[in-house]
Amino acid sequence: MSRDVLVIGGGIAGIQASLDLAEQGFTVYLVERLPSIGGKMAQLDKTFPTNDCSICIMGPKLFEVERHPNTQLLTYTDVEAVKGGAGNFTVTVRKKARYVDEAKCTACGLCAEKCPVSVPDVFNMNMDTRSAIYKYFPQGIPSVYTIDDSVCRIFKGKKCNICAKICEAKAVNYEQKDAVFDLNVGAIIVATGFDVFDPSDIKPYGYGTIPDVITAMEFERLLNASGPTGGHLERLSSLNTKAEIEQLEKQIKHAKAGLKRAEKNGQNSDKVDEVKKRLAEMNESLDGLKAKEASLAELRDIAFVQCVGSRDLRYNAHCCSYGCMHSVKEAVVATEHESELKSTIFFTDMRAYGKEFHEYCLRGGSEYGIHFVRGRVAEIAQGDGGRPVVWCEDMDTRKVEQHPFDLVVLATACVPSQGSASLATMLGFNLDESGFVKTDPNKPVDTSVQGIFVCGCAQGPMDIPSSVSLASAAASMAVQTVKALG
Amino acid sequence: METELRIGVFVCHCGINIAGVLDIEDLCEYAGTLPNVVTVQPNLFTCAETGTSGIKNAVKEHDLNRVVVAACTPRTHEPIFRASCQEAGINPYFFEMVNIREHCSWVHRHDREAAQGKARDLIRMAVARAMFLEPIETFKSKVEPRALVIGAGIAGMSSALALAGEGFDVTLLEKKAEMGGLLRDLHKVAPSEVGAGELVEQKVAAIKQEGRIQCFTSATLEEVSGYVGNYSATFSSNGNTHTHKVGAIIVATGGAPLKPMGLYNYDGKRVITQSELETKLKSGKLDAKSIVMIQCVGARIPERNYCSRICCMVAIKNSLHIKEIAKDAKVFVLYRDIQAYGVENEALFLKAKEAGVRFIRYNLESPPVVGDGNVEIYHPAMGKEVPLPAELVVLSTPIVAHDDAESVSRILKVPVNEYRFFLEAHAKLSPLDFATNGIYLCGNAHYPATVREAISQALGAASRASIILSHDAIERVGTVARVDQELCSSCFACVKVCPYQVPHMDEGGKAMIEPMQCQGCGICVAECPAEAIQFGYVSDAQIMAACEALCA
Amino acid sequence: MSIQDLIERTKVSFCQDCGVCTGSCPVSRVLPGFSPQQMVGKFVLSADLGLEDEALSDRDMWSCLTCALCLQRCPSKVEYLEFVRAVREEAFRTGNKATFAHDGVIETIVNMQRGGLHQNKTAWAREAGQIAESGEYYLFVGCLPYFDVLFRDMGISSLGSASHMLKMLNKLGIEPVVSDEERCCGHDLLWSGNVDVFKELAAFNIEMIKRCGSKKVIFGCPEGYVAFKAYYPLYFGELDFEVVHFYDLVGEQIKDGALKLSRVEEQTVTYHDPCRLGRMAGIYEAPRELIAGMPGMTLVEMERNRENAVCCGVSCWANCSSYSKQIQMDRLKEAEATGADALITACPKCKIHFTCALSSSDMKMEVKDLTEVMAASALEH
Amino acid sequence: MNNFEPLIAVFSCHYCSYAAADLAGSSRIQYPPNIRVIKIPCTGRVSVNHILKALECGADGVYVAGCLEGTCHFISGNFKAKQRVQYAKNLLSEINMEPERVQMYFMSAAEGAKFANVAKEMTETIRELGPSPLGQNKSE
Amino acid sequence: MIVAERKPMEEILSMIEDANRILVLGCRGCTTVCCAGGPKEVQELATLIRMNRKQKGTTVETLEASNELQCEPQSVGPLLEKLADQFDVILSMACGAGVQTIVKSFPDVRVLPALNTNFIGMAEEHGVWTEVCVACGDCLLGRTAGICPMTRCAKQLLNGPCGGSMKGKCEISKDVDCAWQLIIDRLTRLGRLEVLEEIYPVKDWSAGWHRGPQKIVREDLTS
Repeated sequence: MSRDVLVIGGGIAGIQASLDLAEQGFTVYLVERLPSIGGKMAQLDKTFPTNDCSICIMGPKLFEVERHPNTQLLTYTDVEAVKGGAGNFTVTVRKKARYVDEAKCTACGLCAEKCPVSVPDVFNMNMDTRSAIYKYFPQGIPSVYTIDDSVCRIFKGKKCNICAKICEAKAVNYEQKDAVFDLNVGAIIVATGFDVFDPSDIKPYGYGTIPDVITAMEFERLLNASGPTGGHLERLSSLNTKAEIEQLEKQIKHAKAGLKRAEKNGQNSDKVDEVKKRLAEMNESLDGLKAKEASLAELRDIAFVQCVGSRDLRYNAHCCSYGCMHSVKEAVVATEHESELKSTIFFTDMRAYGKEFHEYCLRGGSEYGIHFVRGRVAEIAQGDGGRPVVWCEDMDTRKVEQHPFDLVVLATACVPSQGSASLATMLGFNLDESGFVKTDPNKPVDTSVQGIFVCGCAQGPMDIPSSVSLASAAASMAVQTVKALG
Repeated sequence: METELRIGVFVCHCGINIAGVLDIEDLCEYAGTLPNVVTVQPNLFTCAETGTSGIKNAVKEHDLNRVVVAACTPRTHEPIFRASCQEAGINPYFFEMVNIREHCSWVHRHDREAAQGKARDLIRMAVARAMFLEPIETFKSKVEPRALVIGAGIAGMSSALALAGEGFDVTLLEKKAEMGGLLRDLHKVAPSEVGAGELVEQKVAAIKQEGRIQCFTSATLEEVSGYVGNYSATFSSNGNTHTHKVGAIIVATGGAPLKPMGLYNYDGKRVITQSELETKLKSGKLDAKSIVMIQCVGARIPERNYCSRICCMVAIKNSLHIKEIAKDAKVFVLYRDIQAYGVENEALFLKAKEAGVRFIRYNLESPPVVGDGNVEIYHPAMGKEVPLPAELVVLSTPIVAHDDAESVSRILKVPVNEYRFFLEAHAKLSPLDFATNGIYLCGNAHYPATVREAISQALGAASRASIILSHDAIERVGTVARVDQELCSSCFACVKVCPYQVPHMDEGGKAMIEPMQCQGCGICVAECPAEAIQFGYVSDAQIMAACEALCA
Repeated sequence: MSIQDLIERTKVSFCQDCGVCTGSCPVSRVLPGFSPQQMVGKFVLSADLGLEDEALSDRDMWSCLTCALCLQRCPSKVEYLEFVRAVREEAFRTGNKATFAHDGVIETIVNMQRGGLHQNKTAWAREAGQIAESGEYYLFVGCLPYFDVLFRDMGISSLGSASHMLKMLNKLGIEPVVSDEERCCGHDLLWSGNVDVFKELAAFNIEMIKRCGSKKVIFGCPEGYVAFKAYYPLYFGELDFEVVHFYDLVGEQIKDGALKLSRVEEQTVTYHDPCRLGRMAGIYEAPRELIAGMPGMTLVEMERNRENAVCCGVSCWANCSSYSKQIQMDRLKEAEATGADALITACPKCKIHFTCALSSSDMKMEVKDLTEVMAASALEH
Repeated sequence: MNNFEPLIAVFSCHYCSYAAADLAGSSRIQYPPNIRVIKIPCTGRVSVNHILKALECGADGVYVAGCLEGTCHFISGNFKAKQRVQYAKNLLSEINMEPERVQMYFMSAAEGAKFANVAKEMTETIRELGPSPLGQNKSE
Repeated sequence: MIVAERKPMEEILSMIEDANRILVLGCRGCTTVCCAGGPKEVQELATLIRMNRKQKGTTVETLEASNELQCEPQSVGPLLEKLADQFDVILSMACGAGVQTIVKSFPDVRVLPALNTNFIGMAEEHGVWTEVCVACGDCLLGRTAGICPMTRCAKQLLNGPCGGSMKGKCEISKDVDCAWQLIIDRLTRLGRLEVLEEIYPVKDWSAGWHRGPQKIVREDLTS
C-alpha cells in the first residue's frame, strides 16, 4: 500500500498535477522521457490571449517542482512495466544514462561549446543544431547536460573525450549505466501530452518540398528570442541559403589556406591550378547564393492555414481546439516583431470559444490588421522564385483565389503522443476513437482503470488553462484514491 | 545594541567559467579591503559540498553575521546558500549574492579588464548592501480545515464532494431552495446521454450521505472577513444567520442562459430558447416537424462580444434528440462558426450531420429573419434568401453572469470582468485561482462551461483549496511590506496602488497590510509619500547603499 | 433510390462548407460560378425543401469533369464522384442530359453497339501480331479503332497504341484473345447518366469474355480498366476473370527480366497522370517506373503530379468548351515549364485532348502515348 | 570624449529582465561591460529617489528593466515603474540634465538577446551624451 | 485637505543660490497626503539640490526632515530647534501656513517656501486632486445639494445657471461641468428641487478672504 503518486509526463499538466499533490504533502514521482521537463509549452513563444511569454510564466513552475521537497524528478526516464492496482501499484522505470552526473554538472555549457558533433536540434524543430552533449533547452530543468549516445563519437567507437577532459566539475562519465528500479505508488496520473501532426502526408500542401511552408510549432521557434534566429523573423528559405553561404565560405577559406600552403611548399603547378579552379567555382556559386539571398525580399506576407490534418476524416476527425487561437496569436506576435507585416488566416470555423478569445480575434483584426479569410486552403503551389502560393475559395465571396505569400504556417493537428498506445496497453486503460485516453464525460479525469487518472492533452486536445484545470482535477482524484486505499 | 558587522565573502571560480575570464585572486584581495569584511575565500565550486561546508565553517570560525557569495545567478543558487547560512546559525536573509558569471564572465569574455572592474564593482555593491540586510522570519497562521463552497450547481456540488472525499469539512451554500442549479431544467447531458436530472439527483444523494458536507439552501452570503486559511463567512439561510470559520472558499455561483427579449420574435411559444426546448424534450411535448435553430443570439455581437462556448454543442445535442424522437423532422441549425472543439464535440457534430441535421452558415451582416411559419435565411450556395419551414424556432442564447456576481465579488473582494464573469489570477496558469490567496473559482461563474468542463474545474478548484486545507498552519516567509503606523499619514496611496487590494485602513485610521496576503512586490513601498512602509527584504537603505557603492 | 437516400449515401451533408473542393477544382478555377460545394449545397437544400425537380435540372452537374480531385481532398470524405454519377443517373431519367462534343458522334457509336452491329475490330490485330480466339488472356481494345478513324486527321493513331500493346504481349509469349464481338465498356454512358445502356453493354462484355474462356483481361485504356474493375462488380457482383492493367503486367515482366527496354533517343519527358488511372485506380508509380526504366529517358515531374495531377479538361466527350481548352493549355504550360520535350500520358483520351489543344497553339511540346513510347524501347532489337 | 566608458545602473526585476540577463549569459551573448545590475523583486519597487540616488552617486545613466507590458508578474509593477521613470526624466529636465540618462525598458525572460541589445543601446546613448556632470568621469 | 505642488526647480534654486547649508523640511500633514511635501518629496528635493550644486562643481549641505504638522508650532521638536540655527535656509515643503509657522518659530533664520499652496481639494483618484472649496466662510452646501457653486461655478453664481451652460457643460471649457447643472440634477434625484424656490438672504461675502485676515477665537479653549 502506498500514498505516493506517480505522474507520467513533465509538461505543464504533469507539473501542475505534481505541484498540487506535493503541496498537499504527498510524495510525487514525476517521470519525463526527455532530458528536461517543460513539454510543449516550453517550446511556445507566447500564449494567447494575454500574449504572456510562455517560458517566463512557466519557468518559475519548473523551478518550483524541482525544488519541492515532496517531488522527485525522474527525467530522461521511461516507464517500463506496471503491476498491481489502485492503492498499490508497482511501477518499473528505467532512468536512462545521461553519461553526466546530475549532482556534479553545473550546466556551465563548456562541454557543448567544445563538442565536435553537430546534429539537428529537436527542441528548435530541427531548424538549428546542437551538439552531442546538450541541454534540451536553455531554461531546462534539471539544469544539467546529457550525452546523446546515438550521435556521440565515443559511443560510435570513435576517438574523442573532449567533454570529459574539459569538464572541471568532473561530471562526464561515459561508463554510466541505465538505472532500472521500482516505484511503489497508490495512484498514477497520465499526463503524456500530445504530438504535432506531420503535415507531409498532405501532399497538396507541399510541406517538405516548398521550403517556406512550415508548421505552427516551427514558426513558434522562429518567433522565439532563444530560437534559431534569435527571434528575428526570417523565412526558412533565406535561413537555408544563409547556412549554405556560411558553409561555402568556410570551404573557401579552407581552400585558400590550402592554396597558400601549396604555393609556399612549391607543389607542382597542376595541383595548384586545380585548387585555383575549384576555388573559382566555389566563388562563383557563392556569388550565386548571395544574389539569391539578396533577391529574397523582406518577410512581409504570412499565411496561416487552419485545420491541417484536423477536422479531416482522412487524417483526424477531431478539432485541435487551440489551432485558431494559436494562429491568431502567432499573427499578432509576428506583427509585434515587424509592424509592416501582413497576416492572413485561412480558417474553416473560427473557434475562439474561450474567455477573451473572441475579443482577441477582433482585436487581431482591428489593431494588428490580420486578414481573416473563411475557407480552407485547397493547395499550396510554388510560384515565382519558389514563393508559396495559396489556393482557396473565399467562402464569403465564393470566389476561388490564389495569393502568393512569403511564408505559410500550417496549424497542424493535435495527435496522441507517440507512446500513448503502448502506455495504454501497459497500464490497461482504454483509448477513444482518436487515440486519446478515454474518459467518462461526467468523470473527466478517470481512466477505465481505477487509480489511474489522466490530464492535459493526453485526454484530448485542449489549451493550457484547460490542461492546468484538469491537472488539478487529476490531483484531487489521486488524493481521494490514496486517502481511501493507499 | 549594535552588533559589529562581520562579513564573509566567498568567490567562486565555477571551474573556468568565471576564473577563465576573471582574476579570482585579485577579486578576493579587493573584497578583503572592503569595510566590515573579515574573511574572503575562493572556491572552485561554491555550490559543491566543499563550498557550502566552507561557508558554514567560516561562519563559525570568523563569527560571521553576513555572507556574500560572488558566483552565478541567485535565481538558481540563492536557495542553496541561504540554506547554508541557516544551517550555520545565521538568518538566511543575511545573505547577498553577486552574479559574476551570467552577468559578467560569460558576457564580457573579450574585455577582461573591464570585466574585472565590473566584478569588483558588483562585489563592492553587494557588500555595501549586505550591511543593511535585515533578518526575515517566517510566520505561521492557523488553518481552519473547512471550505466554503458558494453555489450548489454541478460545479459546486462536485467541488464539495471532492473536498469531502479528500477529508475536509464543507459548507455548501445554494441560493435556491434546492441544489442542482442549471441542470435542474435540462433534458440530457451530452455526450454521456445521462439525464440531467438524474445526474443532479446522484450528486444530491451523495452530498446528503456525506457527513462532512453541510448544505444550506435559500442561502445568501452576507459578509466575509479574514484571509487565507482563516476566513469568517456570515450567511443567512431560511431566515437564520450563520457564521462559519473556513480556510478556503470556492466560488461556483454559475450563470444563466440569456432570455432573448426582443430578439428574433422571441415569445416563449413558437420562438423559444434552447433551455425551453429541453424542458419540452424532457416532458415529451415536442411535436413540431420542422425546427430551425439560430446560433449566437445575443452573443458575439458588439454589445456582448464574447462567444459563450457551449451553445453550439447544446444545439447539436438537442437536434440529435429531436431526430431520435422523430427521424423525419427537419432540423436546420443556422450558425456563424460551429464551436465543436476537441474529440467528443466534433464527433457529436458529425453524428448530427449523419442523422440528417442540416447546418447552414449565416453572416452577422445578413442574419436570419423569423417569419410566420418559416425562417428566411440567405443561403450561400443558392445565392439568395430562402425560406426554411419552421414550426418551431429555437434560439441559442449565451450563458450570462448572474446578477449576484457583483455582490459576491464585493463581499469577497475578488474581481469580475466586463461581462461580470469572475476574473482568475492568471488566464493561463492559474485558471482556478483568484489573485487573492485562498479563494478559487470554477464552472459558469468563471466562463460558460460544458458539464465535463464544469466538473473538471470543480475537481481542480477542490485540489487548489486542499493545498491550503491540508496544512495545520500556513507558513509564510516575511518578505512582505509592513506599515509603520506611527509614520502613516493615512493618504490611501498604498490602498490605491496595490495590485492585490491588500492594504486597508484599520480602525485607528492608519494603513495596515496583512502579511498573509501581501505578495511582496514593493509597489506600495515605493509609492508611500510618508515613507511609512517598510520592506526589509529589499529596503530603501539597501538600494541606496548599492547606489552609493556604484563608484569606488 | 430517393433523393434523400442519395444524399445520405454519398455523405454530401457532411460538407463542412470549407471550400477545399472548389479551391481544388480545375473547372472552378476557369469557370467562375462553378463549385462542387455549391452544387452539393444547392442540391441538398432543394431536396430538403421538396424541390427535387429543381435539384435535378441543375446544369452544373454536367460541368463536372469527374476528375476526383475534390473527392481526394475533401476533409469530410464527401463522395463527390458517386454523387455526380448518381445525380446524373437521376437527371438523365428526367431528361436533363449532357451536351456532347463532336456532335455526339461518339455517343452515337456507343449506342449503336447495343444492337447486333457487326464490327471488324480484329483486322488491325491480325496485321500487327498473333491473336487467339480463346485463351487465358483477353486484350480489351475498347474504342481505339473508332478513335483511330475519328482523330486520324489530327495525326493521332490510336490503333498504333493497340498494335504495339499486342506486339509486346506477343514478345512475352502471350497471344491474347481480341474479339470482334467486344462492345464498348460503357464508361462514358455510366458517367452521362445512361446507366441502363451501360448495364446492357457490360452484361454483354462479361458474357462474351466468359465465352472466350479468358481469366485475365488486359487493358491499356484507364477508363475501360476502371469501368471493369470498379463498376462492373457494382452491378454484376464479383467477376470470374481478373482485370489487369497492361503497365502492371509489363512492369512485372520487366522486373523478371522477361522483357528488356533498350536505349532510346536521349530526351527529357514529363508524365501526366490520367484521372482514371491515377486517383481512381491508384496507379501512379507503374508508368513512372516504365519511363524511368528506358535508358536515355529522363523523367521530370510537373508541379501537380500524382494525387495532385489535373484533369485533361474533358470527360466522356461531354461539355468540351473554352474552359476545357484553358485547363489543357495550363497543363501544357506546366509541362513546358519542366523543360521536358514531351508530355507522356497513359490514356488515349488525354492524348487526344492535349493534341487538340496543342494544335491551336505554337507550343513546341509533343504529346505521346506511353505504350507507343515504350514500344520503341521494347520492340527495337 | 567619445571613448569614455559610461557607468550605468540597471534596476532589474527578478521575474523577467534579470532572467533575460541570465539567459544572455548562458547564451554567451556579449555586451558592453558598462552596466551594473541591482536586482529588485519587481520594477514597481523602484522609486524616483532610487533613480536620483544612482545618478547623484555617479552613474552616467540609469535604466529600469521590467517585464513586457501587460505581463508583469505583479500585475502592474512595470506600469508604475514606467510612470516613475517618466517623472524622473521630468525632474532631470528641471535641473538641466539630459532626461535621456534615465530610461525604461521592457523585456521578457526569454529575451536574452534583447537584454544585451538594451545594454548596448543604453551604453551608446550615454556615450553620445557624454559623462554625467555628477559622475566620476567628468574631469577626464 | 490643502493641496499644493512643488515650485519649479528653477525658482527654488534661485531662491537658495547663496545658501550652503539647507534644511529641507517636510510636513506629514496635508502636503504628504497630496504628495507634494512629505518625506519622499523632501528626499527628492534635497537630492535634486545636491545634484544641481554638484553639476556646478560646488557643494551644499542638506538635511532632510519632516515634522508632524508644520502649521502647529508645537510640532517643532527640540531636535529641530537645536539644528535649525545651523542652517542658512530652511526650505519648507508645507503649505503657506506651515511656512509661516516656521518663520514664527525661527525669527533669525531665512525660511523659504518650496511649494505653491494651490487650493482646498479632494483626491479624485490616486494622483488627481480637484478644488472643491474656496473657504468663503459662509457655507452654502446645505442648499446646493452638497455641490459648491462658489468653487465650481466660474461666475460664482448662487441662483442658477447662466446662459453659458450648454448640455451640462460650462462655457469656459467643454471639460468643465456646469455646477448648476450638477446641483439641479442632484436635487432632482433627491426629490428636493423645491429648495431652489426658497428665498435666502444675501450671502455674507465678508466672511471670506476678501475682507482681510481672519481669526477665530474659542474662548473655552484659550488659556
